[in-house]
Amino acid sequence: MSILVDKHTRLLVQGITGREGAFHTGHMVDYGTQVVAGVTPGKAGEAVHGVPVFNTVADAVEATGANASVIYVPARFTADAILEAADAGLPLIVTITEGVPVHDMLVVTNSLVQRGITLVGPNCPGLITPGEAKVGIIPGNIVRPGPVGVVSRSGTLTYEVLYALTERGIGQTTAVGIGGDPVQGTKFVDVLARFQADPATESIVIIGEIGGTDEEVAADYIAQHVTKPVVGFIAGRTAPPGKRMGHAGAIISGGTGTAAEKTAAFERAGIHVARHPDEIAAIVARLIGA
Amino acid sequence: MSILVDKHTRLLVQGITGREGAFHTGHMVDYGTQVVAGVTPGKAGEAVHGVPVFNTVADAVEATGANASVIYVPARFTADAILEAADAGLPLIVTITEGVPVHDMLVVTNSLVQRGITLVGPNCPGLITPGEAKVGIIPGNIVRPGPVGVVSRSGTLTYEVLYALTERGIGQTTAVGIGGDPVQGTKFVDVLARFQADPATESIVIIGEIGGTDEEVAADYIAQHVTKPVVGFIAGRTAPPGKRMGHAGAIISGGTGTAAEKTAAFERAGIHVARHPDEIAAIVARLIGA
Amino acid sequence: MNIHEYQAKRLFGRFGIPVPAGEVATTPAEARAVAERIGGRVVVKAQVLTGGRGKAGGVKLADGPEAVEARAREILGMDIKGHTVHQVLVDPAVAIASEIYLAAVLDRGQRRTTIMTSRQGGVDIEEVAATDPSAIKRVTIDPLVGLQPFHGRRLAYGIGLGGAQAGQFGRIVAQLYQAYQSLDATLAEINPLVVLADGTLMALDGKVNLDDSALFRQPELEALRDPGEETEAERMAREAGLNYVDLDGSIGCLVNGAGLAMATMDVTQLCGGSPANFLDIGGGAQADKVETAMRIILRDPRVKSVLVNIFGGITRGDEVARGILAALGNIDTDVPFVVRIVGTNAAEARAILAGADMRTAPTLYEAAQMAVAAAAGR
Amino acid sequence: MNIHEYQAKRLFGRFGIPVPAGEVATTPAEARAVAERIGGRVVVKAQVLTGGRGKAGGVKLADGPEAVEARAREILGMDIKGHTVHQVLVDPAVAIASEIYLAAVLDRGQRRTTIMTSRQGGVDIEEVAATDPSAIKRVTIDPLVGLQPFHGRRLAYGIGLGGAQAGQFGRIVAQLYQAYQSLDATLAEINPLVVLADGTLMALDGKVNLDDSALFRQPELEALRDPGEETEAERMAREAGLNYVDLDGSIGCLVNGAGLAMATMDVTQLCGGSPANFLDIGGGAQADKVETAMRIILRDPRVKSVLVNIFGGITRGDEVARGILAALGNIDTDVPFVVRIVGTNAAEARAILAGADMRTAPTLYEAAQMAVAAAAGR
Repeated sequence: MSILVDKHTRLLVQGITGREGAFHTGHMVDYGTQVVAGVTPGKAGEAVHGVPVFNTVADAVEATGANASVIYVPARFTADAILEAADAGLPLIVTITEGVPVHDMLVVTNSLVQRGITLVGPNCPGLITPGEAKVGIIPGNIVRPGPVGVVSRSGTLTYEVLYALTERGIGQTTAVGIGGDPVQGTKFVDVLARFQADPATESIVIIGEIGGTDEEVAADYIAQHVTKPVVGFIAGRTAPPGKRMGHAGAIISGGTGTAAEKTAAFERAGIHVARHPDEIAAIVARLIGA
Repeated sequence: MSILVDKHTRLLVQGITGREGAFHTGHMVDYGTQVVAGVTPGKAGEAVHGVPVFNTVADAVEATGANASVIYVPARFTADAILEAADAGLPLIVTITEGVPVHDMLVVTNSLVQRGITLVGPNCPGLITPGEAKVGIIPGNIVRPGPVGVVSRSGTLTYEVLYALTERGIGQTTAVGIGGDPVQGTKFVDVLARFQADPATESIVIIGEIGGTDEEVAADYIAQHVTKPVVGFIAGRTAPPGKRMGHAGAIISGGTGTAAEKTAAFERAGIHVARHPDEIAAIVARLIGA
Repeated sequence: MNIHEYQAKRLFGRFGIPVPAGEVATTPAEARAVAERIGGRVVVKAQVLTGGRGKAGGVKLADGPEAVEARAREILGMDIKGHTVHQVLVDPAVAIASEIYLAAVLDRGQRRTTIMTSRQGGVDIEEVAATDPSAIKRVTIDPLVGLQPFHGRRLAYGIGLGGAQAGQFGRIVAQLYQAYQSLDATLAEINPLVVLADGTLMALDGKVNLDDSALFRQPELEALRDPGEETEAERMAREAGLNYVDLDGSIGCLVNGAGLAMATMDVTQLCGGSPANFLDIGGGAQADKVETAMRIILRDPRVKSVLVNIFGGITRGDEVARGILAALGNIDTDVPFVVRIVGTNAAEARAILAGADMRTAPTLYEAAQMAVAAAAGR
Repeated sequence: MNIHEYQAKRLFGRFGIPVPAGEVATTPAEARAVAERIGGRVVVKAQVLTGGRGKAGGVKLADGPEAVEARAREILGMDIKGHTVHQVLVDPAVAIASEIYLAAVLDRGQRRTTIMTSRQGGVDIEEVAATDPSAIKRVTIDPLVGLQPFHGRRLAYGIGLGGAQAGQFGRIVAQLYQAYQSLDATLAEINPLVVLADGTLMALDGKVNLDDSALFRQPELEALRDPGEETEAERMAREAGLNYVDLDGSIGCLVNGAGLAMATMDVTQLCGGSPANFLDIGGGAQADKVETAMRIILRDPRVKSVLVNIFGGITRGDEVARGILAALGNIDTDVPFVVRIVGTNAAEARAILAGADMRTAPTLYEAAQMAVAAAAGR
């Protein structure tokens, strides 16, 4: 079992002929993901790693029955790409692109939420269901099937945790990078609800960072709705206020969004908080007796 | 029983200190409607027919627990008034005002539909549940409680039918004027679904007119979902194409929206179609054995 | 409100859509002057608010000032489907490779805007819809999100455009939607949008329907109203705040409420007559409005009888009856009136009118029969 | 990106918000000239991108050109919380009846914009929120529908305004939201919005945070960036496309990925050290980027050791290791490096780096301990 994507996912790649899109399409295909179509306006008829290219998402969906999209187009075209995917009826849209304007995302996320469409990202590594489907850029060689659900605002920090889990022989149901932007399509609670409902997920790893209050909201949610053991980590304890730490959303502003607040909220919710990333896999191993 | 409004409705009047608002507030109060609050910006503290006036809908709702609003403000302020009522959490908003720009209503209706808020109108006479509540301008003295649900795009033509039914001793559950504009908050099918679900409604009268295709959509809906006898009438058989017949929505354009098409759709759906308005009450009387 | 082709194209041009550099003329001499300024071959186009002017001979090519003046003389004053041509548009003639249809139109049922396009431009879209519906490509615009670039791409690729042409088409789609929104239009149509010899696109004809309810915030557009396209009766009614439409029958109709007014016309026809007009006097008794309404009806010499149909609601029937009598007191006419008042205080109303020697009837159907009979006797 | 008060007010003014007719000066003489042009009593305000300048003596009233020049001389060059004052704003002084707080701010959690106001202007809103939360009135704007007039009314009546003042306040709310939207801001704040003696409102101070991700479509705003507010290292990093933030510790950090970079800083502190910087080199090996990153770190004399923490994902660890070695070949330094590479081909990477006489560690925790120890020894 898994959440959001699996071996039945019929994936479409928007921006497939671009450098990033083509590169990661190769990796997704190699991983065994069913990549059924790509879209680049004006390039219909071409193929990338054997995947046929269409001019529009609507054409691609009509021809291939795609049911999810992953987006690698440049930031200034991303809102349009997401809305095109939504308009074509795709229920899952994963947006890797970093640097999408916040006001674009305000419109896009509100519209998609109202239509019941799941958007993951932007500015995220995507998601992977080990052994079934890789949608985005999470390395396929650092995961394996197993009982742990992983959700994170980070990229490489998540890879580290996945790698450490896998090294210990602990696999994952699905790993979801929700992205480091201030306005995200999918929040921690959306993923936590799915992991809680997924019978194959036995425990959950949640990796937060400074900025915003989504970790606090997630902690409340976990306290009330999640019965599975949860291991957490918050990055940015040493980050100064008012400075953007790489991710557009990783900023302490007006005295809120600090790692201390978030860690305290995690602890109050009964989450097993790791002091440093190396501890995460060890705590998981202890909890699930692996 | 009834639909949408009844004796528990706690009504708020937007534009209560205006000429129309004050006049009809008097009639609504006299009818026995629970008119709990009025709103006119800058006139908080005043009273109209004993109804306290507030500056904002939010203030009025907080102070009085109003759960429906009727709007009499001028057309250029109507979209703002509807959105204010929606923002204050009112689940039913009835807009009497005529002449609201179509592009305003495109935004307003789409937003309200997504939020699950019922908007009746604009450019409508409102609705009345005989003996319980009158919300709008339908005369209270031409209705009586009984088993017939009435829905119409017209005003006085509906009054005629209500009057004729009442004269024959046939009462009504609720009468709803959905209004004559091209973009409406509530469509025929929305009201038909409620009448079908209302156990007290034994038969339904539907009064359409030229323009648009809502009568055809209603006919399809009736054929598929409505088991109660329906009597219908379409106004505008003699209307020329391309001319607006009073109502902004009553126009035959591009060869569609004709009375002939609509009447045919009604007949195909098994609706008892009256040749002229005087026949409507007679057919209802025959159908329900009154 | 509809506006003329030349007005529509001028507005489109303001939003960046390429349009011909033509000008409007009201006399053959003016048309000649425009043609001299433009130079080369031109097209002279009748400006009337109706379709089918091409078939009616209202659009003609002309080469040289003499020819332009002659063609303009032929077209000006022409009657096209009841509309007299008062203006011609003189546009430079262009070499057309192919014609596209493109329009933004209000979709009432979906509460959205639909943008439609087809490679079969230059003909009515209804005709294409009837004969080759698959040739029409559509996108639906969510008013809460607005037009996006992908809408333009879907339409462009959908009708087989590509490359730079698809790009220009997408920009024109965006500009047309922008115009449609900004102008409070319910229809903004380019037909044809032509492909020129060099592959670029140009709007050769334009049609815009404006939302009457939004004219209060579009004062510049209100000024585009063509008074020549309105009958004198329609103008009087508009200025008095009455809803009135001229028809060509013999039974004048005076009614309160638009739906009831249509129903009154319909019953008139059902009884063998034909309505002379649609007229909704609106709510309330308002003797002055009733009087204006009567004057408008009676100035039509074809009117042989008048059918007054009033529903007394919150306004009492007797008040309405007194309003009618007061109005009639100021008008000198021998056209017979049939008055039917129902609703609140209808009996009192009938008594008042009976005393004034007016025919009254208890039902609309009976009233219509009486009005038709009265007209037939004249 | 943050901009200065004078820039924010200039932008606000463009959207119709009333602002003082002041000007910015970089020298005492310029300040005097501005004051002479304005006439009367003025206020001289330090322009620095930090709060609390009033308490630090960075805002002074002055009457007459002599006094203005003197005050400007005092303020220019002043250090306020680590920011040097390079510019002063000279504004006409106004008689203030009361002060209001007003701001449009991104609400990340709700994915909406909140507009907040309070009668307790002139102080930090966080302070009001802590001491008297009921004094703050809020409305939430649906980005799909936008600000409506009722939002302004709710806020105006909510803080007790009425009449013409409520009307002006509502217009300013609309103008502020318009500015916030048009400028791609995540915060647009007026504090204080003052009530003048005649009852009208004026924005006396302004603060705007701009969305860095939207600067590509706001070229005019990009030009407002104050180079004086950036350290040399931060400028170099920005130009090289690196995410870098100056800190004041002694352990340089070079990491791929923002979350991992923060975690690396945190572990450094956990091990008793203190990070000298945040630095995310992004994805891929890119030897040139690694080299620039190293140069930026090493130009800080406080740096006593460097902790390199790389996760090899799709990019192989051995490639990253070679990139690091290549970069180090071009840099002359004796600062000790501790390198920890994990993930794909990490073993090969460690072998490569071991051959180059670099300390390596298998875990982040151990690497941080080694880096802290290495720094302590210098």
